[in-house]
This record gives sequence, C-alpha cells and structure tokens, in this order.
Amino acid sequence: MATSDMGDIQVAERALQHHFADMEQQRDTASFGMWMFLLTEIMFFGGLFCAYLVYRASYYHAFVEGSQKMNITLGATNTAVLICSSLTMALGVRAAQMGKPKLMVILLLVTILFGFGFLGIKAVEYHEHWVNHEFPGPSFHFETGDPAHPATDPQHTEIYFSLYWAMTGLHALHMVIGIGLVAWLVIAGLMGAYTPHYYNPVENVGLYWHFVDLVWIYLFPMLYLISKKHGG
Amino acid sequence: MAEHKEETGPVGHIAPAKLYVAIWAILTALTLTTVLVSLVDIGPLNVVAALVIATIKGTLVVLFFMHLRYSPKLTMATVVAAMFWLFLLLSLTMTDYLTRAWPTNLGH
Amino acid sequence: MATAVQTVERENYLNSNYGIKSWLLTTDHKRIAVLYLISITAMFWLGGFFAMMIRLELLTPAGDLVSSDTYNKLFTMHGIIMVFFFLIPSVPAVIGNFLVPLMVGAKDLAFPRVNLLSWYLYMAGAITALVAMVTGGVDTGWTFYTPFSTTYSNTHVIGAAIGIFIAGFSSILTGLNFIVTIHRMRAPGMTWRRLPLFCWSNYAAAIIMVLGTPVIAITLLLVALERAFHIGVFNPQLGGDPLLFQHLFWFYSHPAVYIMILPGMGVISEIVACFSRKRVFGYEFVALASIAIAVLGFLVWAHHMFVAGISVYAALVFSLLSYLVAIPSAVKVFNWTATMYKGSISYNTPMLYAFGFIGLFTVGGLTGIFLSSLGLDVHVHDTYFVIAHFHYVMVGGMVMAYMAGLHFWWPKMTGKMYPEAWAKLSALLVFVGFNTTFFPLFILGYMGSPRRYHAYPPEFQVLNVLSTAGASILAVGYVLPMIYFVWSLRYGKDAGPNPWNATGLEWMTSSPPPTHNFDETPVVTWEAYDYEHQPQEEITVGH
Amino acid sequence: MWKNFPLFPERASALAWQVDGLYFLLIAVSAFFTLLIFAAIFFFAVKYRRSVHPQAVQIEGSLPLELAWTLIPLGICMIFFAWGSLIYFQEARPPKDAMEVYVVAKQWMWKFEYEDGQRDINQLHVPVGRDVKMIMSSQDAIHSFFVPAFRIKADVLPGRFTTTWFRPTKVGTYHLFCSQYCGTNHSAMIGQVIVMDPAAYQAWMSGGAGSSSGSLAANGQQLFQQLGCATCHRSDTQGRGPNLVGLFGKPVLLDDGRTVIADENYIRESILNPGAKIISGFKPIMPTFQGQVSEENLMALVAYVKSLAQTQPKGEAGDGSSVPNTSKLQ
Repeated sequence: MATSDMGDIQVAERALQHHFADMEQQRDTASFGMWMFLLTEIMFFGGLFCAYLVYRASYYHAFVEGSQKMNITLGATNTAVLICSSLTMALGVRAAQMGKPKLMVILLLVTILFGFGFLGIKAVEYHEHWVNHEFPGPSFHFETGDPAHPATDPQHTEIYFSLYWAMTGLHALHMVIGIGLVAWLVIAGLMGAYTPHYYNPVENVGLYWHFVDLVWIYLFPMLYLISKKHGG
Repeated sequence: MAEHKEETGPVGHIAPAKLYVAIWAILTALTLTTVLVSLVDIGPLNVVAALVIATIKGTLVVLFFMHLRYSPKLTMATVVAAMFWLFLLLSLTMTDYLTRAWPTNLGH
Repeated sequence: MATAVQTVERENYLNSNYGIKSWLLTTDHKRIAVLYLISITAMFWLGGFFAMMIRLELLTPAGDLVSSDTYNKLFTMHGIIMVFFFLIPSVPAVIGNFLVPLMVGAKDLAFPRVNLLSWYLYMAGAITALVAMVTGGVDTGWTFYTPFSTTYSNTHVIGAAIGIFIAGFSSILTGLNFIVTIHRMRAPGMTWRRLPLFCWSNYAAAIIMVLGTPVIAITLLLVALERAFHIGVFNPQLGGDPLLFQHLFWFYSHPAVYIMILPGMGVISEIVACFSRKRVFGYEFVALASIAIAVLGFLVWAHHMFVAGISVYAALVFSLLSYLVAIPSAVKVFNWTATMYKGSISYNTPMLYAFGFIGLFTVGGLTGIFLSSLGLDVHVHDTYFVIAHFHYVMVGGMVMAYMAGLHFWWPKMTGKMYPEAWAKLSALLVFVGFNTTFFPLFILGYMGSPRRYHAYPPEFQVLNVLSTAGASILAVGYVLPMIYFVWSLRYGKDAGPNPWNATGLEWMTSSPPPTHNFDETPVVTWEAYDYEHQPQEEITVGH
Repeated sequence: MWKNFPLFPERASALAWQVDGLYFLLIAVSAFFTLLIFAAIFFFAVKYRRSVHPQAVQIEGSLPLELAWTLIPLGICMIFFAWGSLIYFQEARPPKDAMEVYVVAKQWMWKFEYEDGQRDINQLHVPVGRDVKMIMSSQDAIHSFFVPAFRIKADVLPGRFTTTWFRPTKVGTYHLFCSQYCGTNHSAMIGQVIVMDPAAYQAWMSGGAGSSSGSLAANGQQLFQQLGCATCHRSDTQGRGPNLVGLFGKPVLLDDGRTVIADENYIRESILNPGAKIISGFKPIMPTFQGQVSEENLMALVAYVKSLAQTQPKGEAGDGSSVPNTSKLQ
C-alpha cells in the first residue's frame, strides 16, 4: 500500500506544471478555469435562449403548433438517458478520486454508451422531422396533420424549427465533443494517468458532461413541453 | 476502503455513491413528473411548472453531480454570475419586445 | 570590470532558446506576447492602409478614386480588422499577456498551453477573415446588420463571420486565462488591494470577454447559417426580426468597446503614477470604476438602436443606463488628474501619450453623453459625429494608451531603450494628426453627413479635405515608432531592470525577464505604487 | 470648394430648435469639463515638473472629492436625460391630424405616396407649417430616413412600418439621406425634401405631378374588393372575419387574452400573417397574403382600413350605420 501511494504521488508530481506552487493550487486553478469556461458556454447558449424567448413571446400560436410535432416519449427517454449518463459520470469521477482506475474506466465506458444512446434516439427524431419537411429552409413545409385546424402561422413555426434544430444541434455537437473527451479519459485511464492525487482532467470532463446534461434539462421542457396545447 | 459516510481523498471531497444514486432517482422522478404535468391543462401554470421542475433538476445536477456544494465560494460566484448575465441578456432584450406595443400617444 | 559583466549576457526569455520552433511551440507568456505583437502590428497596418484609402477617396465629393462597391468593402474591412483583430486583442493580448503574470508575481499565466492556443485561434481567425477579404471582400460593414448581411450582400459574409467567430474564442480564452491567473496565481502578499491597476482593468476587460464574446459568436453563427441555409431567424421575409440581431450583436459589441478601452485605462494609471512619482489618487475608486464599467457596460447596448425601431420605453431605460456608465469613466479621469497634483512630473514619452489619452478620452467620453441623449442621438446617429466620437475613444484613447504602454514597457520587453527625442516627436505628430483628422468629423456629423457614404454633397468637402490632411500626419506619427522600435533592438541603450525607477513587480526582475520571470517567487510586503519609499534616483536614460 | 462652406445645418422644422438647444447646452458643459481637465493637466504638469518639484507629496485620496465628482456629473447627466427624453417622446408621437405620406424604401430609392394618390420618387413635397407623418417600410434591407434640416431620423425596416413626423417651418429644398448602410449605392440613395408654401403646394398637387389615380384609400378599397376581403370582413356582425369599420386605433382583445392596439403594424401583420394575432371569437381561417400584395398595395389597404375608422365610408363595405363614429377627436 505504501509503495503504491508513493507511486501515486510521483505520478502526481510529474503532472505538476512548473508554474504552480503545489498540486492543490493546480487543481483549484484547473477547476476554476473549467467553471469559467462553462460560464462562457452558458452565454453561448444564452443567445439562442434569448431568440427563443423573443419569438415565443411574439408568436405563441406558431410555437404551440410546432411543438405538437415533438415526440415527447422519445424526448423524455432521452432526458432519462442523459440523467443516467450523468450518474455514471459522477460515479466515474468518484472512482478516480478513490483510486479505482478500472472501475473508473468501466463507468466511463458506460457513460459513452449512454451518450451514443442519446445521439441515436436524437437521430431517430431528426429523421422523422426531416422526412416530414420540418427542416427550415426552402423545402420547409408544415402541416398540423389535422384538416380541421390548418397551420395558422407556418412562417413562424419555421422559426420555431430553426431554433429547435439550432439548439438541439448545438447540444448534440457538445455531446459528440463530450464523448470524444470521455474516450480520451478512458485511454489515459487505462495507461494509469490518474491517481487520487491527480485527476483534474476527469473532474473537468465530468463538469463538462454534467453541463451538457443541464442544457438538455432546459431544452426538453422548452421545446417539447411548455408550448403544448391542450384540449384540441 | 469501505464505503461509509463522507470520505475525503487526498485531494478534494468525495461524496458517497448512495447520494449520487439518490440524486439520480430524484431526477428521474422529476422527469416523469414534468411529462405528466404537461399532459394536464393547467393554463399558464404549465409553463411555470415545467420551468420550476427544470430549475430544481438543474440545481440538483449543479450542486451534487458538479460538486458545487463542496466547491470554493469563487466557484459559486461564477455560477451566480452566469445566471445574472443570462438574466440581463434576456430581461433587457424583453424590455424592448414587451413594450413595443405600448401606446406612445398617451398625451393626446 | 563592468564591461566583462555585460558580455556574459544573463539568460532571458529571448535568448534562452532559438529557432522558429522554440517560438511557435512556446508556452511562455512573454514569447506569446511577442507573437501577438508581431501579428497585431501587421493587422494594424493593414487596417490603417484601408483607412488611408477611405480618406483618400473622401478627398473629393464624387466617388472617383474607387467604385462604390470597393469603397464599401474598404470601410467594412477597415472596421473588421481594426475592431476584432487589432483593438480587442491589442492591450490585453500583447501588453497584458506580457505583464499580468509579472505584475502578480507568477511564473506564467494559469493555462500556458491555452494561451498559445488562443494565439493560434487568433491567427486562424485572422487568416480566415483575410482569405474572405482577398477572394472578394465583405461589404456589410463591421456590424453585419441583417437582412443585408443574410440576404442582399453578394460578398463573402460567411467567411468573415467565421473568421470573427474563431477569433472570438481566442478572446474568450485570453479573458479566461486572465481571470483565473489574477484569482489563483498571485504571489504571497499580493492582495487585491495591492494589485496594480493595470491588472484590475485587465480583469474587468476579461469579465466582458468571457461573458460577452460567446453571444456574438452564436449570433454570427446564426447569420452564417441563415445565409447558407435560407432560414429565417433574422430575416423579416421569413418572419424573423432584424432587430433581434441588433440586440444580440450589441449585447457583445457595446461592452466590447470597454474590452478595448479598459486595459488602456490601466496602462494610463501605471504611467501617470510613475511619472508623477505618486500613488494613484483614490486607488480603490479607480479599481472599482473598472469593475463598474464592466458591469454597467452590459446594460446599455440598445443606445445603438434608438432610431432602429425599438420601443420608446426601452429606449428610455437604455438611455438612463447609458448615462450611468459614463460616471465611472469620469471618476477615472478626475483621479488621474488629481494624481498629478503635487507630484513630481517628468515628460517622458509614455507620459506625453498619457496626457494625450486623458485629453482625447475626455472629449470622446463627453461626446458619448451627446449620443446617450435620446433626442440628440436621433439627429447625429449614423453620421460622422458617431465616427468622430468612437475614433476619439478608440484611436485617441485606446491607441494612445497602447502606444504609451509600448513605450513604457519596451525596455522591459526588449531590454533596450527607444530614442526619446524621436519618440516625443512622434507623440506630438500623433496628437496633432489625430485631432486634425477627427475633430472636423464632429462638425460634419452635426451638419448631417451620413457615415459609410462613398460620395457626398459638395458642401462637406472642406472639412473632409482637412480630415484627410490630418490622416497623413497621423500616418507619419505611426510610422516613426515602427522604425525606431526596430532600430532600438540593435542600437538602443541597455535599459537595465528599472529604467523609470517605477514600482511594481515587473520592474524587480531583469530586462528582458528570465523565462520563469523571477529567480524566486517574490513576497509582497508593500502597497501598490509605493513611490514614497522608492529610492530617489534621477532618471538617467532618455534625456 | 470654398464657395459653399457651412459649419451648421439649416434649421427647418419645429423640433430643430429644441435639438439644437440641447446640443448647445451639451457643448457648453462639455467644453467646460474639457477645458477644466486640459487646464488642470497643463497647470500641474508645469507647476510640479520634476526640475522645480523634485519630491512628490503623497496624497492618498479623498472621499468627499470622489463623491463630488461622482454625484455632480450624475446630476448634470440627469438633466440631459430628461431633456433628451422629452424631445424623443415628441418625435415618437405624431399629431393626430398630421397629413400622412407613405414611404417605400428600396435599394436604392425612396418612393413616396401621398394620401391623394400622387407619387414621387426621391423627392418629397410638403407644405410649410403642416404636420407630416411618414409611414415607412422597406422592400429589402434596412434603410433610414434622415433629414438633417429637420433633425429627424428613423430606420425604415422590412416587414413592418416605422413612423416619424415633422413640421417644416421654412420653405426650401433640403437633403434627404439614407443613413443606414444598405449596399452598393447607399450613398446614392439620397433625395430632396421640398418644402413649399401652401399655395405652391396646392398647385403642385393639382398640377398632375406624379400619376394620380384616385386616393390611396380608394385604391385600397378597390383592392379590398379584388382580393375578396369583403366576403368575410363585412360591415355587420355576420362576417366570418372581424368588422373593420371603426377598428383602427382601437384596442382589440386577442384569443390568447392579450390586448393589442389595432395600429398600422397590426393591420399589416394581419394581412400577411393572419394567424399570428387572432381577434377573440374568430377562427384562424384567413389565408395569408404574403407574396401576393406588394408593399405599395399593402399601404393602400392599410390606408383604406384606416379610412374606415375616420369617416363613414360609402359603398359595399360601409353600410355600418350603427357603428358610432368616435374617432373624430380633432
């Protein structure tokens, strides 16, 4: 036990960059840096949230009609998938903290699996919208599917779909990057890069992953739920 | 090492696995709730409910999964700053959109 | 003897390593600062060239030198290059990059590799934008107003937008690095109340970079998507609202002017204190004013939209808030002036530039009050009055501060002194040339001369000719430093660690500093600008 | 080049004096502070130069001074804020009896349509002393209607109407500029505002200038029939669409509980995008006229709907004698 601890500390010391006084400063700095980065990410999505708010406030009907086309079952399933992936991610970080690299690798692999699961379900939804011409642009065509209630404001429903694709697309892009980052952790983890003394990358990628989950937690109700129309 | 209560590793705080599972369970339950609530027509309250539930979920993720609860004050300040600036962007933009239709000829 | 000591040159960041690779793969903040200095100078001259073409075209009322399409591209490219590739990175990425770690007593920025990445992103963005310009140019104006940019322009809008998008991430990463460094990397004893005002102002600017830049990034991305896929987020023909673009654009682009000016203010604080041999008057107020500007700067963006068709009630709110942001700027000007009171003032070049800055920034700031005044803004909006106002702040303020900072820290960066007499001459030329160029534009603006006009009514000619004449003086004022700075690298006198006998950690290490900045981590036990206890020494160089 | 060398714009509207007054006050205050700073810098730089004042006196700062130079500028600013806002509100509030001119801006020309049906390109004729309200929209990019002599400016947006107004006080010809960059010939998108004395204006109006083919509202009424609007928008309560008589300028209740004023932009939106704001009690059955109605025709239709609120119209759409005519406020 003692020798392995010494080894851990050596790994950690190799990971200490020259301009930091000690590991604690390095860890705090890395973590704060990651939080600052997530702050910029919030503002990045913030521009889209702002557009959504403005148009939803102005063209309520169009947004209601657009959100009728959302598949709530798939959306809710995806929310659950992401929450599960967040759990495995959090447990993975915990395994790294406790010095259980194998457990960490397994948990991270499960996280990746959930990530692909999310993207797969999203792809099914995208395909559905695509074949229904619910993709903004010249080929956009919108029908409510109910002859008694033709589309009242297809123009602004198109904006709803523009925002839907932009927001979920950007979110999916973040998922893809996240999967890449977790894969990198898996490889580094297999090579024994992380110890209880040094696991900043795991922690930071974890923060990133949870943030992407967080964005979806808002996207799901905004796009799928709150414009739902009731009673016909 | 046995899994018991709160542990502290060489660096940083380690939360118990049970806590993570509990948070996961709450999040899943809330997801189910928000879907069910959206199926019932309660007027403007639908929006309120959806956003309140999303905010509860988000807060749980940030506090526990992202360890904000165990993080330095500076990290909390960062999160508060993010919320504040997002609020500025949204609210000041809406000052325009919400008042555009207000009459300007009140004096006539 | 002494000569023998000097031949054995001390190892420093410049001579520790040689070869292209040692520069392009460096993570040393000082070398990255030099990389930025070179690339930003190139962009400055390119932008300056476009400016000169614009001024030459405007010598005559008829648009006869270049075609209107060319003219539109010229002012667009002048704006894009100067705003996104010169003004925003200038002081932070060059002087700030070099000095922030030195000033806080750190060995480097918190994330040295990220710092290098941000230079590469800057270059990638700049090259993307330049390719767009070379292969056909952009003619939307640097503001990219929709629906012109998304629907009616036939130029390379997407390329330019993506260039700015990429450079935006460079800016975000620089800001992030500064914030984390100032929070986490300060030497023992370097408390917030002892932090040099240059760090305070860069910190404030970094807040804006981190919080504002992502919004312009997503906005320009939407413009590019809208143009590429004919979707209608901002296109009124497809139901979008072009004003939403303006809101999102100015949410960043108004605070962005504070990204440009705040670090410049920090430079001025350092210089005024040093050449007055005094602690900055009201240090806390100057420091807090920076933060106040950064926060209030986010609340005023729609004053760019008073005639754009926004709600009059929103205009009222934004007008009121715009006045508030003027106050901390005024506080700074008063405090700098008060710092000189009962000082011991010497007129070295950095101080001359600082005088120029305070004066011109005052004019620029006060004319900003004209623009926040609703009824008056309606008349002068989008005229040369606005052009004059922001050039007073950006060129008269920011570029002056950048020049001041370059002269002040040139000995630290290179270990060599620049020739003082030539430098004073160029400072004078810049001041005279600048005022001759831009003061006439205030008058033209109130007469109603609209901006971005390729041809104009003949009665506006006299003032335009005057402005062009001033621009040529200004150009000479900028060429001179280029020459003597390069000259000084070889022929300049050795500066020694502290040629200005200034306070601050950066002056306590050798010039140029060693790669790791300090031989051992400094421990700070004194207040900022402790000129009282700084040994009295005649300044020997530069007279 | 030296012959015509003005340093100040002409002042030709009722509002110009107010803007200039504020401008002069701001110049005075700015000059005072600029000179104060310049003088202080100059004075300190000379008096405390190193050679005569080698030892600086350390002064920490002064709270009273900081408060003074925070609060005094703030107070002065509030004066400017109040005055500037007063002018702005006047500019945003056209008098009710103003004559109306419809403006279509396009790359790169100004088209004016007068109530009587005359049309003008790049030349706006107005009588002196009369309030003129401009109702403007763009066919393409954003333009901006700027008359320096009147001290007014308003962006002209595609997709909606913006308005501005002025009362010319001096006969003459003045610059009209497009001040929002709009592409290649932005600097050629200029015109003239010709302010005439009322008699000359009358003569011009009746002199066959422009192609007069009935008033704008009459054209609108014709379109109203042609497009079949009248089948649903009947002047009684039996129509499938709301009765438009007396509608203009009134608040209307929408089906989602909001209330909006039925102004020019509301009428415009309801023609192009009928589903966006549906009046309570009606079904969203109206087809869109997007792409079928030109900007000019749209303005004619709006002018017609407006006329329904002002006079008792005759003819098919207007036998709503039971509608109380309350809009004659002047």
